[in-house]
Amino acid sequence: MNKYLKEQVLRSSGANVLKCMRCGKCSATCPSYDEMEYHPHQFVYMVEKGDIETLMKSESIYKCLTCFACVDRCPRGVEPAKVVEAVRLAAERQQGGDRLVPTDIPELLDDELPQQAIVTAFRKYTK
Amino acid sequence: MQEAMISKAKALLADGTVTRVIGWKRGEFVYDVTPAVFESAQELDEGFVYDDFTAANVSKYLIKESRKEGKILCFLKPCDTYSFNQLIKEHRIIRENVYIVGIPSDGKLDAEKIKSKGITGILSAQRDGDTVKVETLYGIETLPLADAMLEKCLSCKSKKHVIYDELIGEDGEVIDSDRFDMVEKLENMTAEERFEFWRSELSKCIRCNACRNVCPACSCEKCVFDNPQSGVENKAPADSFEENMFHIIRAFHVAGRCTDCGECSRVCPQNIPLHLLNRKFIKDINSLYGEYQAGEDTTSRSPLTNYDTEDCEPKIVHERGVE
Amino acid sequence: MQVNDNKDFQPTIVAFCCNWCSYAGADLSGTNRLNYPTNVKIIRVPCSCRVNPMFILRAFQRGADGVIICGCHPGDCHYTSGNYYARRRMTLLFSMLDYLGIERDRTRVEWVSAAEGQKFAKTMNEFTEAVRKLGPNRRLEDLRCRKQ
Amino acid sequence: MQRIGVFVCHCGTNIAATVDVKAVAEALSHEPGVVVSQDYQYMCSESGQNLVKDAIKEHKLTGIVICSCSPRMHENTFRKAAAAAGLNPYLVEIANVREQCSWIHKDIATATDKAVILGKAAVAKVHLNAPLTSMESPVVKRALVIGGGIAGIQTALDIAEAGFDVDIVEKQPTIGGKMAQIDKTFPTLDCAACILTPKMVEAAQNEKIHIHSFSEVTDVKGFVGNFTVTIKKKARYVDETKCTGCGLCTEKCPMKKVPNEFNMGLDNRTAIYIPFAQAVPKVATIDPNYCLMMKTGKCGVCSKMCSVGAIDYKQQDQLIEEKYGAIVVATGFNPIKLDKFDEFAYSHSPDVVTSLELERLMNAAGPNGGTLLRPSDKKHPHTIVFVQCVGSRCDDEKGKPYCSKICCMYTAKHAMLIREKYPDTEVYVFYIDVRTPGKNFDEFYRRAVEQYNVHYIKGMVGKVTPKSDGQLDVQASDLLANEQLHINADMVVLAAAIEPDKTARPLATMLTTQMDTNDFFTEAHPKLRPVESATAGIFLSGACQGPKDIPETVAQASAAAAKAIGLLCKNSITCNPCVAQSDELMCNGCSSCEKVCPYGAITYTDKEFRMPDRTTAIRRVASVNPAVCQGCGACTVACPSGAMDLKGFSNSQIMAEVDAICK
Repeated sequence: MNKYLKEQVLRSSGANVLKCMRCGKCSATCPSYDEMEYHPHQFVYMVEKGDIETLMKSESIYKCLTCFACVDRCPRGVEPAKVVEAVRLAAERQQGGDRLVPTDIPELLDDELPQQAIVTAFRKYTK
Repeated sequence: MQEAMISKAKALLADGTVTRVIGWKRGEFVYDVTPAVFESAQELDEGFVYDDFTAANVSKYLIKESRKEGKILCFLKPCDTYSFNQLIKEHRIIRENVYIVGIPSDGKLDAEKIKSKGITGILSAQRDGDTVKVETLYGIETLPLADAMLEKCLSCKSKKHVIYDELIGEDGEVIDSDRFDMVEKLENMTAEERFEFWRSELSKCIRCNACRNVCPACSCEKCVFDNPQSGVENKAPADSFEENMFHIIRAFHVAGRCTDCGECSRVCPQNIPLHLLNRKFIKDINSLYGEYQAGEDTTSRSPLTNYDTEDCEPKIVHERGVE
Repeated sequence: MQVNDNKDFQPTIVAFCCNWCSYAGADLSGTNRLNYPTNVKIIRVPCSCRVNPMFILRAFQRGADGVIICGCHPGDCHYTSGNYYARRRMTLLFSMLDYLGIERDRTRVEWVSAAEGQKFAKTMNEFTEAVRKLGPNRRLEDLRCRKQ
Repeated sequence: MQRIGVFVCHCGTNIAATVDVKAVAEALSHEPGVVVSQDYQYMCSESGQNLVKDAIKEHKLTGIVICSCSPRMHENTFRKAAAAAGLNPYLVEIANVREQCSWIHKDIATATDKAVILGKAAVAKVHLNAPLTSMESPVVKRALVIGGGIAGIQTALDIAEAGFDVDIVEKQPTIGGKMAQIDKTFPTLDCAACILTPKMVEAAQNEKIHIHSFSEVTDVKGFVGNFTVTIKKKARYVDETKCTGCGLCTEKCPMKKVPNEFNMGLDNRTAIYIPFAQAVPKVATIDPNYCLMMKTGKCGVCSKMCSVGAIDYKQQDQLIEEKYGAIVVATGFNPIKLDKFDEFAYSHSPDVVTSLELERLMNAAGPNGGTLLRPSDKKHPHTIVFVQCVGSRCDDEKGKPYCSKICCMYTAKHAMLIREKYPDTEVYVFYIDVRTPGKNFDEFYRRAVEQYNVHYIKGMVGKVTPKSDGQLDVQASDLLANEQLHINADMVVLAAAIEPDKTARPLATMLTTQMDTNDFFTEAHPKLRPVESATAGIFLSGACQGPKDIPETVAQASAAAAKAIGLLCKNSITCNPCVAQSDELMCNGCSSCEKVCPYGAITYTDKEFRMPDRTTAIRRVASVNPAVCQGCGACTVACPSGAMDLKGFSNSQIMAEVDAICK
């Protein structure tokens, strides 16, 4: 239980995890479900418990496509995608937490890859 | 304008549309123009006046006049039509017995204001663009229009007639006025300053009841302040509190019904800015319960006989503004 | 705002309580022996919408130092809508008193249900303390009515 | 000259321990008008009351003040005592020196001071008390039941049983409501029609019950014991008194493509129709939106076929006015519209149905004659997925915040019935929680799992996608296995939330009853008065008050009937005399009071007045109906002239109390 981290995640996400009634519709609707170690409903539950560090270490935070299907479908307006985003931000804000550094980029470039994807990824994977 | 009105009145009297006309006649001085009822073409020719000093709102007189035999013609300025409408809403005026001719108004002059500039012996006043030329016993004086116009006209809220049977001239529009500026200025003072301001103003009150008697909303059959049973009866001022009480209760009783016609301040012999009390209620109502203009129509519910389950709590007063 | 340091000042406080919720709430705080100051005197009215602004001004005139109006919570009015009207009236009246420079902490509206004995006592304690700090009501008092 | 008696109660030590009762009695004896001031151990005891009664007689008292416990406790006791001694009961005032003084204060000196002030306030008030007499208002011995579903039918039957006339107003052409559409009922699995239709027939045959079918309430006036209700009998273009319900017209009607609302639009009916075989009244109705005769003026087949000449294309809506003593609201519920839940493909695929549609699909009188077939291709479904909580327990924007209560049980029922009849069909139920409080309810659900092998999966369905092969891809999460599932289903059944009928809101306004934010009627007390509304004489029956299953609805229906009967049994009701009163001489006729009156107790009349100048004038003045007024006092403050005052809590009385407290 990390109180400080929990507060930070709750504040930056703006989500109220206490509204969750554990129906799992977020996970039911998630296109990245199989890629994820922890699923959207688990994010909500673990943030509520304050178990944030486990989530921050998990690859799951980078698997979320931010498609907002869970936000749209959640019957109670919990907004799980924002919770995932907030945990990812918490991870990236740590020292050396950037997922993508500029020097990685040349290697990733190929003719097929749209520039937009690089820009978006850079926005998403760095602090 | 006066000629057009007289001929309109004569025509309506002649074809039997109306039997009487409520208009204005000259008093002792040129600027004493008071409401009067005319019953014939001759009377109209002799006494009917409509000029830049004709500011009185005749709506309130129609409570009694509309209950008399026969139809009466009235001339209403835009601001007067709001009062008229409000009185219809309150079932005070019998609409069928009144024929309304809407007349335009681009503001009226305030003799008191002119006199306060040291101009005396007024014989007539001519408006000329942004200035007013005042002919006096001692010669001609010119002063800026703003220094001669009634306070209520300077912050006019509407040039639109909300009710009429016919119009003389073009109808105007609702104006985006700055009438709440002074209220806001007071709100931004400290409580101490506000108290001092109001104490100095209200302590001037001599309880002549002019504000009450002219107010179209204060049309009670019997005012609570005249009623020995009400427990607050007081006809003469005994001390500062009773002025507070009188003016607060008066403002509260007309809240949601006051059309902001400004007559209270116009007639106050002590020049107390009474309209600032009414405007405070109007401003609060607008900001807390949505824009509402009393007299705009004859059907809507006034804000104090209405509610919304989501209304703000009274503690909003304690939380906002300057302490 | 002036703060009164006189700890001995005993303000007179008039509480208008609606019969169905707040008066019962006051009774409950009695039943539960929850203390609040003797300064508070309760007047029973059928509904908060019965409270006429004249009563409040009258109280101040006669030397009350604070006036509090208690009613059912919005939506719970015994008469369905009374407290909604009271809410508008009191908001506007308090705003007007504030506009006239009367200390705003001398007036208050609180919704207290029949089950909220605790809240009633707490409210009265807080309100009395707030009024005590303000000191005697001088701005609205009628000097003829001042206590000897 | 007032002669007032003051009686200070010790309440054992409850008051006397912290308040010097003798000092209070002493202090109050000097108040103006007080002729006797006494204290006593227990004022409410018989000897205490006798003390009061004797003093009233001996001193010829004109008013009494009792310093005792809360008026909510013993006001009535002392009022009765005063009345017994010949003093008007409303000349009694209570100073609450126990709950609001002795019990909350510790210091004897200050508590005594406060008790004296409270006593003085009561004395000041009693000076101005006027004798009041309660009015008696007669009770019309007839009840109205709005809504003819199982709740309304049960209430009407019970009221009729007690010997009172009762009218049912039902907006559909037949009574029966939602229960008539249901196939089987939980937890007994008996058929709904088998238990409902006998009750419908009973209602039709009971001579005390009058059914206004295809009718609506359009106006309600009056008050408890004496309501005047306007009922609109909508034109059905068939003379009810002539039609025998033979059904020949419905067979011959050429317009056969009208969506059948009784079968949830799953099949068609004719333009002239009888909703279902056991309809009550069994009378045909013409749907003017589809009838060729009404639309084009060419057809008239039904008129030609009808041997009794019941068809009347020119029939008009008819307004009838009736008086009632009590009104029972039984407007029921509807499943919500699912347009906000596109993820379940309800609007894209005919194979996604609501539970109520499933009832019709499984019903012997339904579109498929009782064989469960997939709506799209009429094939036997092998996999059926049930989704729970669709629109229930949601954010306000998404759906309903409450639990619809009945879905868990009917889904278990559906699952069980399907597994029973078609053992080759796999049934999945996706649930968030299974809620089965109720007699034999959990056992029933367990049977679905244990005996019928229904697959209950904790988790929600996220998405339903129709596939090209005609099946539905159901994407869901299994929270316990922590995996995402994809199920190929033939049908998906959605347990749509239920909501109050749309007609309830305008009806509540007409009845001046309260509703909650979800448009369910609010009961007078959530625990102790569950079937009464806060408005006297209006009772609540069934799902209009909140989600309910059939047994609960019937129980509440009978309870509402009992309350209505209790009212109808009285010849008259006593009204609270503390009501508003208008001083006609001061009234402006401005309608401010009328606008704030929650009961519609204020009316205006034009009256002739002699004016001070000896002329007469006609003025519009308010008058209060004391039988309707409940005495809230909203009007008294709305009135600018102070013409409106409240008896028992008049302006002068309250101001006298204020003065006594502040001085």
